[in-house]
Amino acid sequence: MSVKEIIDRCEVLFEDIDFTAAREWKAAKPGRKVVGYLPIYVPSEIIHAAGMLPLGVLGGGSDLEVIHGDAYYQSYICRIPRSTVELGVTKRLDFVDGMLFPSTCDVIRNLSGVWKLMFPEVYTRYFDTPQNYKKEIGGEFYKNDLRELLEGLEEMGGVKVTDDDLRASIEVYNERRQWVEKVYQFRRDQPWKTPSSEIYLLMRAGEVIPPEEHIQLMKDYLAAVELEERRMKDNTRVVLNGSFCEQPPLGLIKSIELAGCYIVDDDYIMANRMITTDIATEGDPLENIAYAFLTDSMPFPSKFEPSEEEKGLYLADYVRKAGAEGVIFAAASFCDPALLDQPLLHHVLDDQKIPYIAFQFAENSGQMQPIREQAGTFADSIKLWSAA
Amino acid sequence: MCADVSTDVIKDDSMLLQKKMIAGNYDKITSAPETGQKMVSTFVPGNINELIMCFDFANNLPEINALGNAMRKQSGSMISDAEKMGHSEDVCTYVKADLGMMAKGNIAPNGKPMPNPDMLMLSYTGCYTFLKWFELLREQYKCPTVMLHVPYEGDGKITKNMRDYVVKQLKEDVIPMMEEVSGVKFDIDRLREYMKASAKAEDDLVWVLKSAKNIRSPIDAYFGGVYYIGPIFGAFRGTEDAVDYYRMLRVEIEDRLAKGLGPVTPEGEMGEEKYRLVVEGPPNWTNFREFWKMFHEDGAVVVASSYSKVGGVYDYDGFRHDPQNPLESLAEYCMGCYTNRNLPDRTTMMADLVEEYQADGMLVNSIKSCNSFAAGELLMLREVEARTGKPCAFIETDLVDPRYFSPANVKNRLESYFQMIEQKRQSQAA
Amino acid sequence: MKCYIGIDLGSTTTKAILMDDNMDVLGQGITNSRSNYDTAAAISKQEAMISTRFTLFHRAFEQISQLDGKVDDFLSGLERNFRLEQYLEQLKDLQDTSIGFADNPRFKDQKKAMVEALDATFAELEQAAVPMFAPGAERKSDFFRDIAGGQFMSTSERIAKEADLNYDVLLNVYDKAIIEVENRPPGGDLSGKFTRALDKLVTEAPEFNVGDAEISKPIQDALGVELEETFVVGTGYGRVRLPFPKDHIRSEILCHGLGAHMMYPETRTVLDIGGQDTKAIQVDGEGIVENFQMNDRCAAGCGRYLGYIADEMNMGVHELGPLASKATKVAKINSTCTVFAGAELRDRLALGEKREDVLAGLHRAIILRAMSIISRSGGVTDQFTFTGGVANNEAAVTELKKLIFENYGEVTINIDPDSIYTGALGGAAFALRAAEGDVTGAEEEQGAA
Amino acid sequence: MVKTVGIDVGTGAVKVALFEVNGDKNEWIAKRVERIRKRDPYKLAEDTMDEILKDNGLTRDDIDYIATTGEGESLEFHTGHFYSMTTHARGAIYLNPDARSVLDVGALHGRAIRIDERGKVLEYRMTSQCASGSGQFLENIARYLGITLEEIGELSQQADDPEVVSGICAVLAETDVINMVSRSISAPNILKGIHISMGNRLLKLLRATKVMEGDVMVTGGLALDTGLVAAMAEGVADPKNKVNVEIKRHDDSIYAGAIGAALWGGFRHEKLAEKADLRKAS
Ligand SMILES: Nc1ncnc2c1ncn2[C@@H]1O[C@H](COP(=O)(O)OP(=O)(O)O)[C@@H](O)[C@H]1O
Ligand SMILES: Nc1ncnc2c1ncn2[C@@H]1O[C@H](COP(=O)(O)OP(=O)(O)O)[C@@H](O)[C@H]1O
Ligand code: SF4
Ligand code: SF4
Ligand code: SF4
Repeated sequence: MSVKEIIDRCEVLFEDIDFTAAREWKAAKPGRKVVGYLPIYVPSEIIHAAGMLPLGVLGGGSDLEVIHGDAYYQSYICRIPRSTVELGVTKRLDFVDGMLFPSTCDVIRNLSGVWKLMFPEVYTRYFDTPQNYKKEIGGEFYKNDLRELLEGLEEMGGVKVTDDDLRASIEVYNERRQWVEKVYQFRRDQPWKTPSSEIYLLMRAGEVIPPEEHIQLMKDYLAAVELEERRMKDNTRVVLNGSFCEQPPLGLIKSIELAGCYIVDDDYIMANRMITTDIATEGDPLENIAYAFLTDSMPFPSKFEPSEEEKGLYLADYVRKAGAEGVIFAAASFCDPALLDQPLLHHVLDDQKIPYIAFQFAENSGQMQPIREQAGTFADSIKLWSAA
Repeated sequence: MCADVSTDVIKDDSMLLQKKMIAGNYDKITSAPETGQKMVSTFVPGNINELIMCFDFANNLPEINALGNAMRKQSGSMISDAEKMGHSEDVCTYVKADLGMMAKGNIAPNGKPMPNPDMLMLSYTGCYTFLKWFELLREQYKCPTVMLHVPYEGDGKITKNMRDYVVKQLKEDVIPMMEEVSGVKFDIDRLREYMKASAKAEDDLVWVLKSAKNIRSPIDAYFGGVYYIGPIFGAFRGTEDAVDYYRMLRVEIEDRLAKGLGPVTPEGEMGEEKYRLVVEGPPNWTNFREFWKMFHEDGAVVVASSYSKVGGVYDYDGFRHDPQNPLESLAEYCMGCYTNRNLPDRTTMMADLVEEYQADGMLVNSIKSCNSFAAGELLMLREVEARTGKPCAFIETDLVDPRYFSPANVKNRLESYFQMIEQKRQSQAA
Repeated sequence: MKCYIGIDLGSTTTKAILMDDNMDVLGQGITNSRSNYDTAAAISKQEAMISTRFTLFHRAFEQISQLDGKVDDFLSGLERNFRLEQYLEQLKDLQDTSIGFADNPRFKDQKKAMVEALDATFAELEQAAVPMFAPGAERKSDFFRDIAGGQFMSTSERIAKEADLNYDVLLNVYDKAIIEVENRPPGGDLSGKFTRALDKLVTEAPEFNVGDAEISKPIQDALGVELEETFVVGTGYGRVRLPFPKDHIRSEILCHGLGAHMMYPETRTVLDIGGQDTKAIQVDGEGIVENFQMNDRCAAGCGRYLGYIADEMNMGVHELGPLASKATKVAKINSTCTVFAGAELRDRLALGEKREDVLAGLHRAIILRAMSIISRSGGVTDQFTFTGGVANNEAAVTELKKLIFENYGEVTINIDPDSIYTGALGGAAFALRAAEGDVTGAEEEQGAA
Repeated sequence: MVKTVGIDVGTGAVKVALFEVNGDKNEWIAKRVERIRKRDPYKLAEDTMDEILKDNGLTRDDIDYIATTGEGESLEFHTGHFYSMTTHARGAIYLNPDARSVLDVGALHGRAIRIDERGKVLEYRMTSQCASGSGQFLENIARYLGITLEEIGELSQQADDPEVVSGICAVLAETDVINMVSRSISAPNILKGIHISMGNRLLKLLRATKVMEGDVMVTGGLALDTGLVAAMAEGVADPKNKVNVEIKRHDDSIYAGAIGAALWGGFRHEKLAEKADLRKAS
C-alpha cells in the first residue's frame, strides 16, 4: 500500500463519526461487544481480553455540528463533553455496550454521571487511576479497581476472562506500543518524511479498530514512507504539549506544519503511549498492568507529581530527546488541568532556556489564521535568530 | 466561613463567637513565627481537621482566604495579578485569587503577613483543581506536600477497596509525614476525643439545617447557611469552641422558631416568606450582600442548599464522625462530601430536598470557575424538574471573580423565575 | 373608538399593531429603525393608523353597490396612490435637505455644480416614482431609504460622471441628508393625502368615478372616526430608550411569546431571528413564557449577519435566499464573527468557490447558531413557530426545517407572512389587558444568558 | 547589491515596498498601498507588485528576493514568507530604532509585540476573532457618520466631551451610532469615545506583553489614524497605567510589514548565498 492509500484509510476512519468500522466489527460476529472510553487512558488490555473492542471516543471532531450538546454544558466548559453527549443523543454510540470515563478531570468525572442518567442501559463506569504510586497503597487499590472493572465487563458480556487471556492481550498491546514508539522515533529522526498530520491520523485510526489491525497499519506505513520521496525543508523542530484530552482538528496540525514547524513529539492520543515499557506477562497480569502504571507511565497534568524537583522535567527531556528547538503549548480552551499545569511547565522551560509559545484551540476551531500567525512567528524567530 | 465580615451582617451571639474564633485562628497563624507554631494548609472539602489537630498544627484554608478577600472586594486585583503571572483566564478563580494574594504579600485579614505553611495537606476530594493548586503552591513554598487521594464515588457507593485505600494512605503516608513535620507523636485516643466533639457539633448543625423544614423557615440555608457551616467546614471541627458555637446557634434558632420568626438578613428581619427554594452550587462572594438581597427582597428563602454540604454531608444520610472507628470514619467523611458524589446521587439528593423541604423549585447558581460543581448541572436541573414537577431555573455567576457577576442579568433571571413560580401556582390553583 | 397599540421597537424595524376592544387587529405599520426610536415609534404608529383607516374604508365600502366586487381593487388602488403621495413628499424633503448640505464652505467651489446635479438626479427620481407605484409593480423594499437610496446612488453616479463632478461629494451630502429625513416623521395632513390619492386613482381608473358622494362620504366618515390611543405598550430592543412610562413597557420575550400564542395557540417553541438578536422561547398552553435564551449583542447569528454579507456581495437581502437555494454543496464557514466571515467570503470567492455554496454555508451557520440557542432554551416541542425578518428568507427556512426534522423529528412548523409583527401583536394584547387593569407581565429589561 | 520586494497581503489593504539592500545599508526605493475593497487580494498583490516594478523600470527577474507577509503564504511567485509579527517588528525598528514594542493595528486585528533592539519578537498578545474595535469597525463607523477615513483622526482630536463606549459589535454599532447622532452627540465626541475604548483595549494587550519602557511603535493602517494614536498617548500618560513608554507613529507605519518582509528577504538572500558559497567551496 502506498502512503496515500494508508493515510486515506486513516482519514476515513478519523472522519467517520458514525464509527462504521467498529459497527462492522461488532456485526461480524454475534455477541461481540464494544466498550468506549474517553481520554486519557484506560487499560485496553482488559477490554481486549474480554473479547471486546476498545473504542476511543475522542469527542466529535471538527465536523460534528453540536446541536443538543449545548443544552447540557455551559459555554465555559470545554467542548469534548458536549460533543460526546451529542454523539450519544444522535444515537451514534448506540452500538456501544459499555462506556468508561477515566479520571481525567472534573468534567469527564461528571460526564460519567451524565451518561448514567442519560443512558441507564449502558454499562457505565468511572475509572479511577491511583494518585499514590506506592505498590502497597496505590498499587493495591488499583489492582482491585482493575479487578472490579474486569468483573463488570465479564458480567456485561457474559464471559469469563482467564489470566492467560489477559497475558495474550498484554502481548498484543506490548507489540502495539513498540510500533507506536517506532513510528514516533522515525518521526524524530526524519520528520520531513512523516508529517505529523499523517502520524496523527495513523494514531487516531488505532482508536477505532482492533489493535492487531492497527499494528499492521503502522508496519505498512513505515514501510511505505521509506520509499517516499520527500524533501527536507528549512523547518523548525518543535514539541507540542497540552492536547492530551480534547484533540485538535487536523487543520491545526497542518497549520503548524504549514507555518514552518516540524512537530517532533506531541501528547496526542496518549492512551497509545501511556505505558512506556512492555508490561510483564509472567505472574499476576492485573498486578502487572497496575504496577506498570505506577512506575512506567507518562506524566500528564491530571497525574500528581509527588516530587517537586521532578515536576515538568519530562517536557525538557522530550525536547532534548527529539532534538527540538522549542515547545508549542496547544491546550483546549477551558481545560483546567492543561491550563493550570502550564505555568509550572513554563518555569521549567524558562530555567532550561527552551523557547515556547502557547495558544488554545477547540476540537472544532476553524479559524487557523491566528494559529499560523503564532506558530509562524515562532518558527521565524528561531530560524532567523539562531542564524544571526 | 465568612471571616470578619460576618458581624456587620448578623449580630447574634453565635456570630460574635464565630468572629472571635476566626480572628483567633488568624492570630494563631500569623503569630506562628514568634510562637513556633507549625501550620498546615489544606482544603475545605475532605479536610481532616481532627487529625491535623492531633499534631498541634494550625490550620489554614486557602479557599477561605480567597472568599474572604472576595467579600472584602480584593479578589479582583488578585486574580488579575495571577493572570499577569501567566495564569489563564479560563481556569478556577479560587486558585488565582490565592496565588494573587501571595503575590501581594500574603496578608491575612488581621493585617499581618501569613507565614509560609510547614506542610501542604492535599486532601484531594471532589475536585481536580486541588491537585494543580497545591502543585503551584508547592513550587512557591517548597514544603512537604502530602497527597491524600480520595477516590470518587463514581458508582454512588463507597467500596471496601476505596475505604482501605484512604485509610492506608492516612496510616502510611499522612500520619508519618505529620509526625515528622510536627515532631508530635500520633495518639489515636486524642483523635477519638476530637471526633467525639465533632459528632456533637454535627448533631446541632443538622438540627439547625433541618429547622428550615418549617413553613416560615427560621433560617436561610444558603446565604445564612454559609455562616452556619463556617466552623464545621473550617479549622474548628473537633474543637470545644465548635461544640459551644453550635449549641448556642441551636438555642438561638429554637428561639426564632418559637417566636415564629423568619431568617435574619443583612437588612434586618426578613419579610413574608413567599418562595421556598433549594439552591445548587456555591454562592457568589464578590457581591454576596447584593446577591442575597435579590432573594430576600422578593420574599425568597433558601430552605436547603448543596453548598452547605461541600465540607461534609451530615443532614442527608446521617453521617457522623465516629470515635470508635476514627480513621475509617475520616475516610468515609472525605469520600462522602457533596462534590465527591456522582451526579445521579447529587440529583437524587436535590430532588429529595425539594420534596422534603416543600420547596417551590430548585435554582442552580452555576459557577464559571468550578467544573466540579457545574459540569452536569443543566442535566441535573432537567431531572429535578421532571422528578418533582417543580419549576427550576439557572443563573451563572462566579465565586470570587467580580467580572462574572452581572447584577442586571441575575436579577432579571430571578425575577422571571419568581414570576414563573407565581404563574404556575395560579394555574394550579385554577 | 378605543384603540390598543403595541409597538415593537426592533433593532432594524419598528412595528406597530392596532387592536380594538374585541382583540381584532385593525391595522399594522412598519418602518425601519435607523432613525431615533421616538420617530420610529411615531411613524410605525402612524402607519398602523393609516392601515386602520383602510380597514375602516373597507368596512364602509362593503355596502356600496356600485363597487360590488371591486372593493379590493379600489382600495389597493387607493393605497398605491397614497403611497406614491407619501413617497413624493419624502423625496422632496430629501432633495431640499441635500441641497441644504451642499451649502457648506467645504464645497464652495463645487456648490453650483452639485446643486445642478442634485436637481437633475431628483428630477429623474421623481419620474421613476410613478411607474414604481403603478398597478402590479414591485418595489425593492417598503422603506423609503432603500428605494430612494438605491436609485439615488446609481443615478447620481451617472450624472456626476457626465458633469465631471466627484461622485463622493454627492454621496456625502446624501448620507447626511438621509439621516435627517429619516428622523423627520412624514407630514400629518392625512386627509389631504387621501384626497389627492383618490383624485389620482380616479384619473387613472375612471371606472371608480361613481359619483362624489358615494365615494367621498364613506371616506370622510371613516376618516372622521376618532382613533383614541387608549393604551400603548412598547416592547423590543429599543423600548427602554423610549419616553414610555415603566408600566407601558413589556419585555420583548413576553410579547413574542404571547404574540406567537395568539397566532398559533398550539405553539410551544418560538424562534425569533431579528436584526440584532435571536431568541428562543418556550411557552405553555396559555402563552406564558416558561423558558428562554437570547444571544448577546453580537451580530453573528442574527439578521444583520446576512445583511452584512449581502452588502459584501453587493446584493439585497431579499436576493440572498434564492441564490443560496441553488447551492450544490454547503461550504463550512470557519469564522464566527460577521466581519471575519465577510473576509472569509472574499477569500473563498477569490479561491474560486461558488457564490451559492458559500452563501449556503453562511445560511447554515446562522441557523446552527439558532439551533444551539433553541437547545439551551429547552429544545423544540410541537408546535414550532419561526418569526422575525429572517423567516422571510427561504434558504434559512429550508435549513431550519431540515435541522429541526433531523433533531426533533416530525414537528409542525408555523411561519406566518406577518410574523414580523409577532412582538407588536403581543404588545397590543398586553395593552388591552393593561387597560383592563391586569398588569401581569410588566417587567424590566430581560437578561440574556 | 541586492533588490528585494516585500508584499504585505492584509485583509484591508495590500502593501508593497521595494528595497535595495547593500550590506547593512538599506535604501527604500518605492512603495504602494492598495485598499482591497471587494477585490481579490491575491491578484491585487501580484498586480501591485508588477506595477511598482514597471514604474521603476524593473521586472521580476531583477528582484533577488520576493518576500511575502500577512496572508501571502500561498502566493506562488514569492521566494519566501515571513509572518506578520516578524516583519512588523523589523519594520518598526527600521522606522524607529528606539522602538521596543510594536502595536500593529490593521483592518481586523490588533497585536502587541515586545521586541528587543534588533527587532526580535520576545512576547506578543493578539486580539480575539471579533472585529469590535478593529480598523474595519472604525471604517464602518465612519460610513455611518458620513465621513471619510482620512477625516477621522483630525475630527477625533476636536472632541470636548467624548462619549465613552464599551465593546460594541462592529456590525451592530450602526444602531448605536445612529442613536448617538440622534441624541445630538457630535461626530468628534463619538469618534474620540471609540478611540479611547479601542486604545484602552490595545494598551491592555501591550501591558500583557510586560512592556514597561521604550518607544511603542504603532504600525498597520490605524497608525494613520492620529486620533487613535493621540488617545493612546493620553492613555499611557495616565499614571494609573504605571508604564513608562511613549507612543510613536510614522507616516509610513502602514508599510511596516512590507518593509520588514523586504529587509528579512535581503537577510535571507545573503544567508542563502553564503550557504551556496559554502556548498560550492566544499
Ligand atoms: N429575505 C430576507 N432574507 C434575509 N434576511 C432578511 C430577509 N428579510 C428580512 N431579513 C432580515 O431581517 C432583519 C429584520 O428582522 P426584524 O424581525 O424586523 O428585526 P428587529 O425586530 O430586530 O428589527 C433584518 O436584519 C433583515 O436583514
Ligand atoms: N487615514 C486612516 N485613518 C484611519 N484608518 C485608516 C486610515 N487609512 C487606513 N486605515 C485603516 O487601515 C486598515 C488597513 O490597515 P492594514 O494594516 O493595512 O490592515 P491589514 O494588514 O489587515 O490589511 C483599514 O481597515 C483602514 O480602516
Ligand atoms: S479538555 Fe481538559 S477540561 Fe476538558 S475534559 Fe479534557 S481534560 Fe477535562
Ligand atoms: S474548581 Fe470548584 S471545588 Fe475546585 S477549587 Fe475551584 S471552586 Fe473549589
Ligand atoms: S464577533 Fe463580530 S459580529 Fe460578533 S460582536 Fe464581535 S464584531 Fe460583532
